[in-house]
Amino acid sequence: MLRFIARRFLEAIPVLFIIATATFFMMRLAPGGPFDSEKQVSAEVRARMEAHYGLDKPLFQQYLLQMKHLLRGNLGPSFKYPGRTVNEIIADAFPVSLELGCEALAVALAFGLAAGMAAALKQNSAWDHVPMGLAMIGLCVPTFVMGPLLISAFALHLDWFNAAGWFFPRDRVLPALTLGAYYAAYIARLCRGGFLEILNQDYIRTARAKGAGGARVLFKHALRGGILPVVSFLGPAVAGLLTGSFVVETIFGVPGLGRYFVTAAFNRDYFMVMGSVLFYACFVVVLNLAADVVLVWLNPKLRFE
Amino acid sequence: MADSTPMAMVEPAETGGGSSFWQDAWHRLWQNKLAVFGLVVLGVLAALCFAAFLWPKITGFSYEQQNLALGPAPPNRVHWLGTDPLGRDLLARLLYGGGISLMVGLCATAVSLTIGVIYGAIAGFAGGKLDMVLMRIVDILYALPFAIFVILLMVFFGQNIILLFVAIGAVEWLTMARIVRGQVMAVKRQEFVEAAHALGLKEGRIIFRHIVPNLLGPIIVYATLTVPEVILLESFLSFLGLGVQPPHSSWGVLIKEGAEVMEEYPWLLIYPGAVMALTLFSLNFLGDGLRDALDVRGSKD
Amino acid sequence: MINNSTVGQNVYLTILCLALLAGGCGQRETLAAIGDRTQELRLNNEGEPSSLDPAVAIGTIEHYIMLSLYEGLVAPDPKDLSLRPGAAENWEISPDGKVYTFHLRKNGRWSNSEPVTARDFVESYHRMLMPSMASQYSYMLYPVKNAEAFNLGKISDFGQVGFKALDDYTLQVTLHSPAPYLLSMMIHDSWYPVPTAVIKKHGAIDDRTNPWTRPENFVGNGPFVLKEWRMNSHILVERSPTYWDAKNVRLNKIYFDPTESTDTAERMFRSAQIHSDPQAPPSKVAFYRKYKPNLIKVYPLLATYFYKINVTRPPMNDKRVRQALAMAIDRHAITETIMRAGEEPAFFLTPPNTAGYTCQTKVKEDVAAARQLLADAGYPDGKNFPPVEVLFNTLQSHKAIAEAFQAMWKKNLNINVVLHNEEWKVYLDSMRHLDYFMGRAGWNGDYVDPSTFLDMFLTDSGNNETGWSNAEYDRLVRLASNTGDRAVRYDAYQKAEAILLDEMPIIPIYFYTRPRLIRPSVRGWYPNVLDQYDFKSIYLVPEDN
Amino acid sequence: MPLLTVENLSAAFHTRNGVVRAVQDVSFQLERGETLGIVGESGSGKSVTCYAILGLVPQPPGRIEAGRALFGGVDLLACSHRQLNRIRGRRISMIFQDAMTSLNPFLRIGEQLIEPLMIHEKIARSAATDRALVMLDEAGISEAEHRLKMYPHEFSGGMRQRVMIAMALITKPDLLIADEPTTALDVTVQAQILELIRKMQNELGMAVILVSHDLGIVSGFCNRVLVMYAGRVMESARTDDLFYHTKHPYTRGLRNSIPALQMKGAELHTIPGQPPDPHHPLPGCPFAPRCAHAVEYCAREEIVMLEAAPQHGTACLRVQKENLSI
Repeated sequence: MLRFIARRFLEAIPVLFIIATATFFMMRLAPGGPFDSEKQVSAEVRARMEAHYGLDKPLFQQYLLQMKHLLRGNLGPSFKYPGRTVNEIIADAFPVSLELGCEALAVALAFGLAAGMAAALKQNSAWDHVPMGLAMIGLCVPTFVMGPLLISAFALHLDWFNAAGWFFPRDRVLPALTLGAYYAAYIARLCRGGFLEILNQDYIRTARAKGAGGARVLFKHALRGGILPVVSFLGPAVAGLLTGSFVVETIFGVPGLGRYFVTAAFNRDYFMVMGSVLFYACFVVVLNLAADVVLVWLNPKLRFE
Repeated sequence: MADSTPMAMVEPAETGGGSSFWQDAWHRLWQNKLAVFGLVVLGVLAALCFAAFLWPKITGFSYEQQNLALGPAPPNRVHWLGTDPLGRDLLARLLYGGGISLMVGLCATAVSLTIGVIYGAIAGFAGGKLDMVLMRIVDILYALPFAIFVILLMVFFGQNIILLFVAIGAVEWLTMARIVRGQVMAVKRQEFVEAAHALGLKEGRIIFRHIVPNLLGPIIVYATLTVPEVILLESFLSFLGLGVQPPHSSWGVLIKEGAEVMEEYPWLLIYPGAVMALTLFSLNFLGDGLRDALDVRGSKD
Repeated sequence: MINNSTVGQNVYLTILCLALLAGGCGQRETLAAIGDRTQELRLNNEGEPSSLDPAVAIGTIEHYIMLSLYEGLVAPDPKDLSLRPGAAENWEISPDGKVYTFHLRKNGRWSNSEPVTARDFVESYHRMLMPSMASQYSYMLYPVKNAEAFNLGKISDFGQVGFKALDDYTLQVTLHSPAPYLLSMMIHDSWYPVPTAVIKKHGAIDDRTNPWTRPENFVGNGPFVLKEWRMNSHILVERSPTYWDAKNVRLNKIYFDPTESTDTAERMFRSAQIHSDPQAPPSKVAFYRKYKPNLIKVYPLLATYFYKINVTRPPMNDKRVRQALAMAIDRHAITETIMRAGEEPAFFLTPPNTAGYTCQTKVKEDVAAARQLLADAGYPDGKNFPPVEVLFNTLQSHKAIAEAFQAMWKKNLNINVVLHNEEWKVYLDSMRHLDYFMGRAGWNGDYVDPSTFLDMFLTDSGNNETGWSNAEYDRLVRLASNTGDRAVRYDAYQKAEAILLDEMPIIPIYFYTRPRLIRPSVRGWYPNVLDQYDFKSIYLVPEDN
Repeated sequence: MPLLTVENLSAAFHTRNGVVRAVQDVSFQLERGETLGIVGESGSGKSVTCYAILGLVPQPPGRIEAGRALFGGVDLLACSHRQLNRIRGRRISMIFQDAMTSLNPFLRIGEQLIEPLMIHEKIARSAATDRALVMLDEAGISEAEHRLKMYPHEFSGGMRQRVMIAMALITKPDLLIADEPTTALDVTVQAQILELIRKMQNELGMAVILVSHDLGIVSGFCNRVLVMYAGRVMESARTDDLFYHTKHPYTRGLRNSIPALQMKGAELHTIPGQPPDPHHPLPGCPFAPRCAHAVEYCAREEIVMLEAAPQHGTACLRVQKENLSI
């Protein structure tokens, strides 16, 4: 298994390299530059700012230069926030997103798995229809509606929480619920499907014949097979969760990393885009690897290959 | 495999083709009341949207006819679902926008589904180097900045409805491919696949006649999950300038705009949201029904 | 970097709070109410500042914070924007209007207790104008003799530039020609002094990324001093004990909240987490004005919303087409049914009564005349009118206005225009490269003078973006900016703006207003067209009940 | 008192396409140590009968419509889940036809093997493992210690069935229900597995219900045989009586289909026709359409089990009415 993981990390090198290269050229091809604003700066000032950041060099030279910096782990300065490096901004914002992501993930897994398993066990009963109906609603209520609705109810009317901000532990609740709700719904659906598949298997009958109770059947015999689709989904989903969500961070004023994935691109903050994309890519690589490891661990028929 | 289970289990390969299989499936689908309900609702919605497309004045108002003096009016006898801040009839806009949303939702989902299933099935089945390369490509596509990708699409190809599908298809199939691959890897070790190998069947046949039908459950679940995602994604693309252009509309855009004024003019969010929820529920019922009808391994309910 | 135990702890606490969800938490004292007691102002500032260095910062977000951190030579009176002494106690202007002599306060102090001297000002302006600094607003100093030449690298001896420290407390500024609006320009960020000695301690003086504005390094001469700066979370400034007028500063702290989303900010305001939010969401303005009039103040800004027309592209190259388009729209319908925040329809470019200047020429709204003009241009009843596009950056209100115009032009002129939205930077790029027919634009005056609007359409102005060029217009505007005689200036501006409104490279639409949400506990705050705060005069009084 | 008494068991499946009466009015008794065979073709209801006893009929769609199954004074069909779980796997064990799908592919053999012990006897994991080793050894699996760590897919078909048997018997049950234990195996392995079951039966003194479609296997193994067709019991008798004093035409058909009993070179005997469509039951004797002896009232009158000789029941109307000799 260690060899498998080591090999996957080796494979990640070309992956990250291709991502960095593609991102570099995509950014430079996109119209508009980091120093465009509604009030035009003079050509001289623009030229000098570009020189300051080395944007006046030939494109390929810039590319080589940036690759050199990236190899050293130096993501470069931010154009939008002069005086801050991309490394610094990520180091600042990521812990916040990580925390919110973990909380949202906990919400999503707790609600999603419970609802999905209950629905599968008691198929076509109220235990199935009610959570699944809620899940369907959760799926068609987008985050930008869910967030304001929760704030309206729990912050503005009931006054249990602040309407936005990220200062006190209680400020975590609504963003975590909002962010987790969609994933909870998704997981519930996948989980139900997965468990239905497994609960019809012969070996579940064997377990029952052995006198195993409901909980034992569910957790010991069905769980591993039933959550396979959830695990496949969780790889990229967790990468998205932990690196933050633009919408949730905007609605709740969370100083996380997610906003940069969108604003950096809109600001044409080249180095920030590169930094955030690579950071996210590392997450995707690691979490997809983790998902694959878990898949193999869950399913002994798969060998690390 | 119990001999006495009333509907005997049959290997998928044996019934995978042939008209009787499809007739049976259709028959089973037709027996499922919820699935029929879903089908009917979707059909009616699609017909209404299509009619609104052909005759924009079907509701008495066109989607672009403004009444600035009226402004945002709550539902009333003239405007059944009320009007937006420009005094445009919401029902007309919903129906007219439904065309594009349904098309995007269903077609883009179908496209990403097809790509995702084929791609994931090949990767999962082939394993080894090919699988490695294919899945690393997925990793790469996951990480690239989507907004920039869309902007570049428009810069190079102009504004074009086809691009909408390209842009959506480019992202939506990735997760599908991963899920399918995971399932294929699990299923391909099962004995019936090994038996198919032993029979000397071609690999392509094994994948698509033996393995894929076994993945119907997760695939259909995922497909129904993708539709609302795609419909909402379209509003993001509209933000970037791809997607529908004003004064045209789409459900995604209506919901996004409705969300901004949900406290002042709640009907502008509620009705588009309700229509989308209705679509989603119908799709879901239909999806479940389809899965059961096509599921060759027997009863699920 | 990542404190795992904190993350774990917070996850745990959150679960606890989730459990509390069922039980409820009861009434709490709001942050605004706490602030009222402790003189801590909480203000939404609409975004994360890019920098707090006056030579680097470019926008209003940065400006509002810097207002509290620095003090320029002169300061605007918040009631009417008239100028009063700032770091300079008084000043003299030579009879020819070219030499300004500022006498600095003897008790001016930086927050590190060093005195604020005339040399500090000279070095700050030197830094501002260094080509290597690449400061975007260096042009605000261009009225000063040789400032432009130095900034563009044509001369390298700063001694030739018109800034001179006559002694520690006397600063002399020499202009190349009289500029009666110089003092009003001086309230701009680019005229703030910076602690050059401190800056050098933290890196190169002309390094844009110099970390001297971090809270731990920061030194300023304003009434407040930077204490905390957490990106996208908050900026906290505290009363500066070294400020010369510290005893008259009543606020203890100001929290600047970087909430960009107007909806989020409004919710924070509604739940009394903040004292003021500068921009109520458009859809809520009418509701506040009707039901909560004591929580909203709507006042005009020095800003105009208009469409630019690319005059190089047919059919927009025909003046009659441009006039027809400008005459066939109903501006009142836009302000009254779409914007609804008390905006005034604009029939000319410069907002009325800008430093006493109001344009006398007006765009007429006349559908019959518009149809005639269009017919004269070869498109009777809109026949054969080619499809033209309206370009706007993606925003709900831009879209609504464009949709309304689209319908009006269809109805009044029987022409079809296509609407096209683009992401912000793409839109800027299209505008800059004249890759558009008609494009939405907005302009905020930097200072209170017609020049800040009318300079825009000089042939060589970077902000022209219409391809329009008129020699007589250029001559009139140049004439106006080089004379000290107000009557001559305003007469020239009247003539220039009349040309602009006849040639119609732009369609004025409305003058912006500021729908500010503000709690009644905030006292000593006054609305003004530049929306300047005077943090020295603001104080808080707990609300009754 | 008999070990197990099943009375008037009826079970049905409510499906989309209608109600299927899978088992109707089945009754039998089983003494301690006795071996009962249940024989019938696919769909005859023999497996459902066994599942019903252990509460393994999936509900819904299945439903136990009537009947009792008394085991040690407990009605297995009516008792609580908790009670049922105390009996299943401890006093009644079951092995299934397809050992591959019946073993959990996600769990190690050892884990599954000791599970009945962990559930029913409060013993330490190590003690349970020791018992599992002994059991595997007895089930004829060598290198047991090594095997415990393996997964089902690493075993051959026969080995898996041995594991199933070891797993079923590890708690020394009073009754083993073997549902077609050898159908998926090749002939030599079949014999070994049956031998193993017999050996274990002798050691533990348990009763066995052997379900099979192969009358030959059943007759070589069982004391008594129950013949089922279309969800009903057709004939029930001691093995010898069943063979030598057959009292139902269907049993006779089955007997004649046993290849080993037929002359070499003779054409293989089969019963003409197809079993009835379970969705559309016909009135009268379900076997009537295929029966060479059927007369008019066979397709009309309801059948019931009656004793035609001591301890020998038949459902054939003609045997009952006319004492027809088959």
